[in-house]
Amino acid sequence: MAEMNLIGALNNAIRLEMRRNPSTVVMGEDIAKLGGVFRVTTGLLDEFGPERVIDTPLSEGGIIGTAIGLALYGVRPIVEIQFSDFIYPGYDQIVNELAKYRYRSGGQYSCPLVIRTPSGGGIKGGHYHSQSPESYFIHTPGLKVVMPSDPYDAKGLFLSSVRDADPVIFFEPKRIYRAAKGDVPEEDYTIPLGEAKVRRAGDQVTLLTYGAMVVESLEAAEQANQQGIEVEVVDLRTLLPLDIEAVLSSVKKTGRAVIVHEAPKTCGFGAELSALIMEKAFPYLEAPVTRVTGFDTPFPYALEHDYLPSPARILKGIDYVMHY
Amino acid sequence: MAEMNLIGALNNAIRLEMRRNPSTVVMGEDIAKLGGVFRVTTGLLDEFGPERVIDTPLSEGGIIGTAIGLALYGVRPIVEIQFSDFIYPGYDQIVNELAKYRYRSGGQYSCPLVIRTPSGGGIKGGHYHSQSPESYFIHTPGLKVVMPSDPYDAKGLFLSSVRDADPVIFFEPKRIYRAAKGDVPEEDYTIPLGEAKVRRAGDQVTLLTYGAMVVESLEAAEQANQQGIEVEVVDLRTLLPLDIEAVLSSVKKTGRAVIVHEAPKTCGFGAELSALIMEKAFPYLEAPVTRVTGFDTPFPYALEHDYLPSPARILKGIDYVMHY
Amino acid sequence: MTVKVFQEKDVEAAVPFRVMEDDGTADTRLEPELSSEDLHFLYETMVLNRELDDRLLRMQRQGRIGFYLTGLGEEATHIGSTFALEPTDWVFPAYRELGAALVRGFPLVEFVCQIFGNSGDITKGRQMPNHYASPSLRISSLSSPVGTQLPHAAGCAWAAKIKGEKTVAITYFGEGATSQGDFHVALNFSGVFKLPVIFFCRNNLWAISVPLSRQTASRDIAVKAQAYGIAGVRVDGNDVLAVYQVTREAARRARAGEGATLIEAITCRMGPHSSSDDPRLYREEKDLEEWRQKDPIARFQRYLRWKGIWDEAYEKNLREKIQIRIAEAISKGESFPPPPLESLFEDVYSTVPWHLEEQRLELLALRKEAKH
Amino acid sequence: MTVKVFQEKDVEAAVPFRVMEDDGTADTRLEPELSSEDLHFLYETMVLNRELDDRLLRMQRQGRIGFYLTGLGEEATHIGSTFALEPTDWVFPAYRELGAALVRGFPLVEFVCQIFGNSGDITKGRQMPNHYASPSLRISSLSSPVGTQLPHAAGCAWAAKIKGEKTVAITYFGEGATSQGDFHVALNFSGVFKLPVIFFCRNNLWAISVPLSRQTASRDIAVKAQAYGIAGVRVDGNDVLAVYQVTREAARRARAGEGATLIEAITCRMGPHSSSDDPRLYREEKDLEEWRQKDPIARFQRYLRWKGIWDEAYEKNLREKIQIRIAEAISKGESFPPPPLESLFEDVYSTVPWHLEEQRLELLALRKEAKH
Ligand SMILES: Cc1ncc(C[n+]2csc(CCOP(=O)(O)OP(=O)(O)O)c2C)c(N)n1
Ligand SMILES: Cc1ncc(C[n+]2csc(CCOP(=O)(O)OP(=O)(O)O)c2C)c(N)n1
Ligand SMILES: [Mg+2]
Ligand SMILES: [Mg+2]
Repeated sequence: MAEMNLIGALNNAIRLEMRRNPSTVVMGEDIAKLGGVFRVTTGLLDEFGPERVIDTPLSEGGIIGTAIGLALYGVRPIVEIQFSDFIYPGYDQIVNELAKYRYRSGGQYSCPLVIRTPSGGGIKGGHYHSQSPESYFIHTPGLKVVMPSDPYDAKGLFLSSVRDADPVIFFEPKRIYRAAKGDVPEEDYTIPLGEAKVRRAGDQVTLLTYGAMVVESLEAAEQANQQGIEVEVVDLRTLLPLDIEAVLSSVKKTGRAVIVHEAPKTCGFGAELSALIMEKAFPYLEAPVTRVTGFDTPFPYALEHDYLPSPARILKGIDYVMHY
Repeated sequence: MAEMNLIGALNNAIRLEMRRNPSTVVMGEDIAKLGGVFRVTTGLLDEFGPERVIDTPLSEGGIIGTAIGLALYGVRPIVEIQFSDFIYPGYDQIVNELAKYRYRSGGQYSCPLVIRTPSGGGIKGGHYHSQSPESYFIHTPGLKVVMPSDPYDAKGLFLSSVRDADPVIFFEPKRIYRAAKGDVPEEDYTIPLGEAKVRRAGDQVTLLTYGAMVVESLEAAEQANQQGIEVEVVDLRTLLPLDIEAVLSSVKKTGRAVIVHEAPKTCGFGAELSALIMEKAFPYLEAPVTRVTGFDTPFPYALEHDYLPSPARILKGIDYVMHY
Repeated sequence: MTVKVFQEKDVEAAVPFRVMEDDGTADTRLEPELSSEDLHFLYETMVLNRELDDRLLRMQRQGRIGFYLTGLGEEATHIGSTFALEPTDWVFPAYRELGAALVRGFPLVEFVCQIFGNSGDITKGRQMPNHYASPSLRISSLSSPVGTQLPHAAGCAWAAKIKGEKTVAITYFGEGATSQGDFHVALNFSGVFKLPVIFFCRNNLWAISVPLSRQTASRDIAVKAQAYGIAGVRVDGNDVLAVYQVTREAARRARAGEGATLIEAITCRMGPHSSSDDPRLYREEKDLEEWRQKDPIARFQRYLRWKGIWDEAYEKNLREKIQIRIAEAISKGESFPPPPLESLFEDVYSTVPWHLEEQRLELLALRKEAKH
Repeated sequence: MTVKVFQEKDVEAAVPFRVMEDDGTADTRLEPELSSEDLHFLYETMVLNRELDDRLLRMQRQGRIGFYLTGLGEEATHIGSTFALEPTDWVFPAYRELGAALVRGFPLVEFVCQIFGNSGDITKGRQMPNHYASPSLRISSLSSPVGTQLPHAAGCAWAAKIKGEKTVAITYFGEGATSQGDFHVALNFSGVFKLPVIFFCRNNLWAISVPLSRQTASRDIAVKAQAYGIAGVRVDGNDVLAVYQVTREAARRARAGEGATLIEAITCRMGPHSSSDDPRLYREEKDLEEWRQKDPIARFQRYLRWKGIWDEAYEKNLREKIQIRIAEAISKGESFPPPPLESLFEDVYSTVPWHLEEQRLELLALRKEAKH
């Protein structure tokens, strides 16, 4: 066991997998010599050499497009997209190619690979270093979507993702890259995709969240607790496939749910969660499921902390469902 | 008044606008000499010449990217993307540039333009001539999203879209391009964006739908009527901004809602509608809001009619909310 | 002021490489070393491709199949080039290169089943006609979006390089595809990483209704190789032997670690873009007249005759055999039932997640009810 | 077999155009016709750019601003080129060309307010530092994604052409941007439609940590023009007069209907990529030594001295004036309060739709409560 932050845990996980599986390569912009702009791939070039740790041209379409070809022929690419805001030049390759390759070939081909990409706000990054585009990918059949919120999970989920038979979009909440710290075993372990984790138990309100918003939600739960409200915080961890049982069992217990995410509200993942709860737990609901999310604006620079869900805004949501 | 199909109504609308506003240009692949693969732009080259009716290179990124530049400097592009499945090479230009240009410049710039694109299934087009990507765009602040379901609306909504101050993604339900027929005035008229239309009145169940699914929903409503169930069919027409009043007033009246769309269920627009109804009409609900949608698979070829919502599947949904 | 401005004229216009004259004679110094069997195989594959296209397009016209795309007039491009490769080399086609699959021995019945999208289709009826896949033949899964296969081919070649194999990847596309960003990024990665990949552009002059002049203002397609530091070559796309030769050379370079090649094969799309297209709306019959004289099959036939390995009897026999093969494949292929309903939910992921399982059960229940 | 394969060697390597020698002397036949005022303006703008960058980067190091990007060592590229254009010509910058805005007279206070993202920022604090916009100066709204402005510039130039104006558009970008699909499609459209646009590539050898050799295997950047049938030219990017000359020529060609030009200005990014970057992790100080000798400001200063229009007194006076201007701009710019909360919801659309109005009210209510 060692204390690691998210960056360290991910670095450790990638390193372990590259040692274990000689078919893995790491590719992306500035990931080799620099070790990534967030240093997640630090030291890999030295250990694994330039054939396996590859600085690419500045082209997300090229990175993702060639990664598909690499995966088709048995290389396992670990792709870094420097910021998830820059994933869109590769969007066609993701939604029309990567996501559909297995299906369209009748299961004869597959493109297992991981696209790691920092997402979310909170670092004063403005429009283009803060977006939370997970909903675009969750709406795209054929992809799995993961977002850890602490170092232990990050490592275990990454190792599952990189060994999964399907393509995984692995979002890393950059806001807590360094802030999230915890004990992480040095050795290999995996956390299965599709399993949520109850971060805090409670029986009056369920908070459904993921990524950096887990931290804000726990803070809000703590404050609610001071007011005598027992909040359960469910960290979804894998967004697709969703751990529907964990969601439902919590909501059926509490009868009240607040969903928290950074992405814009309209057609965000919160909408899906709300609809699912409606469909599967309607008779249990004491109050309408409520969303506390980023606003339906582009991500702002100066006012980012007003844009992002804060404990205060989450508390408002809790308050609303409690006093409905 | 003349009887027109959707194609004719759109052709007529584009023509009127090009006559009215000399700053408009039509651009896209195969739209000039061929008049578009669905013939929506037939005859425009002859009337307006090659400077205003422009066959472009085969590049959606180039089309949308240059259209932004054209719009910035006062030309009003009417862009055709041949199939909405092919819009993704221009996705970065849409979500990172077009949608954010006004906001990021503090309202100093704007890029008013329309991207017309046929969408949806039902023509045996397989993965790449059948997708319904509206949810991706609804989730992107800065864009308006429209989808008509009949010729009269198509013309009126198109003329509003092309005169709107904001960029509009205008989806055309290709499945009913020729099948949808109706009387359309030859002269200029507009239908405001953001107004839904009740296609059939009823007080027991609300069907919320748009595009080609309006036809299937009306058919299902008709069948329900035979069983003595009065279904109200609301054609949303503009998906963003949504006509929330129309949605709520119908649902508050009926207490039961079924949402019908072709796009995959997870994170589709139905999720947003369901969540909104939960949030704003919870006490009125007699049953959970139910979604009848495309499945969470890539769009198939052979089994497309099993994939698409059919009157039978919609009826099941109606039945479910009636007997909840 | 003397500013050095590059312009098209700086690169000498390249005359497309050719081996055969129009009359079927050839410059013996340029001829490839191919046996009579090889030459016959090439010829027979071209004829098979033509006959199959012809037959299936007619079936589409009769309403028996939903859609079809032919390679009419372009058979020499993909057949000559695939034949120049090893069977272990990868092929990433667009949608017009049926002949490449035929060179590899793609079973006709399987092809027909794919066209019908029925349960005999190894890809489970998931895609439109002409969008097959064959891992056993190292043919990728075809996709409709123009140009997307180019980065895949580059990546696949990269994988071969990483594995230390001598495998090469070839990808086919039309000149329209050169306008896409994917063309650029694929060639660029191939240059930077010196990948063993061959970019084979069938410059057939049309992208549906849009002529070459609307795709690029460059002097030709091959010159674009300069932008990536890779080799570029022009070839007469209606000369199957010339195509064979330039592809062999590109493959040799690739295997020798000399990197990628962009091949521009000049030809003409003689048929409609697809069964949905009506070329009369945008081009004149007379535009094709000249090209009809250059038909790649007729030209190759004259060559074979000149070589003394073609006569009427051979031709008659060949055509008959092919007709029978096609008829058998169609009748067999047509006989398969549609794919089973539950197959809709397979292969989205390696295993079926709960939400798809739920949707599967819902649909099966509905089907069951409908039966009652 | 003689297959004509194009390779890099086919195009003669182009020596970058230059006007000034390192010692400040110049070939008088190549010198532009510029008045002393013009030359002083160029010099003063370069110095202002350098000083402002220097000052703001230091402020970032002190934690007074969140982020900053400099153009250190590249001032000649964007200042020389923008100066060669008319004020009505459009400029589509990347993020490193502050000097271009200074040539246009962008008010320092407005720039500082943008850096602070406060209520004095005409773009309402919406974007990160260095991402300004100025319709009145015909400067586009800057964007972070690399390369996205290239198609906009092409489209804007297209609009000018459609309107029958003689307006030209210029766009700036680094050599890293040439790897993007957007580079390709923008140059391609410009070639096909002969658009009056100038693609100005600052080849500063680095894209954050990635060297030029990882962006392209082509002989140089300018040769890429061949792929699009447009003109390509190489210029010494540290020679402001040479940059001016090639840009003037490109603008002349554009206005004369001769189409687009790709300019490759060879220079070096002397500073960190941005305030978030630490170049010691990927390049050696000694790599820069040679470039330090070529500093564009020092070189231009030697030229001015050679022309007899520079002396120490002028320099001292200039530096003082600039320091005062900068200090004033910063103190004024810093004094603005943050943008008002409700501005968060403006300008998403031309008017505020119901759902944003609802979100606005929600946030304002929360803020109000928090105050109590
Ligand atoms: C990304 C994308 N845009 C548009 C289309 C529609 N489309 C199909 S084929 C085609 C023309 C292709 O021309 P070319 O690349 O020259 O190939 P050819 O058909 O001539 O073999 C177009 C525009 C598509 N399939 N994909
Ligand atoms: C699409 C995209 N991918 C990645 C980035 C992150 N990034 C910002 S600047 C940069 C390097 C740009 O290099 P270059 O184009 O040479 O310009 P320079 O910074 O050298 O002026 C990168 C990778 C980005 N902004 N946009
Ligand atoms: Mg073509
Ligand atoms: Mg650079």
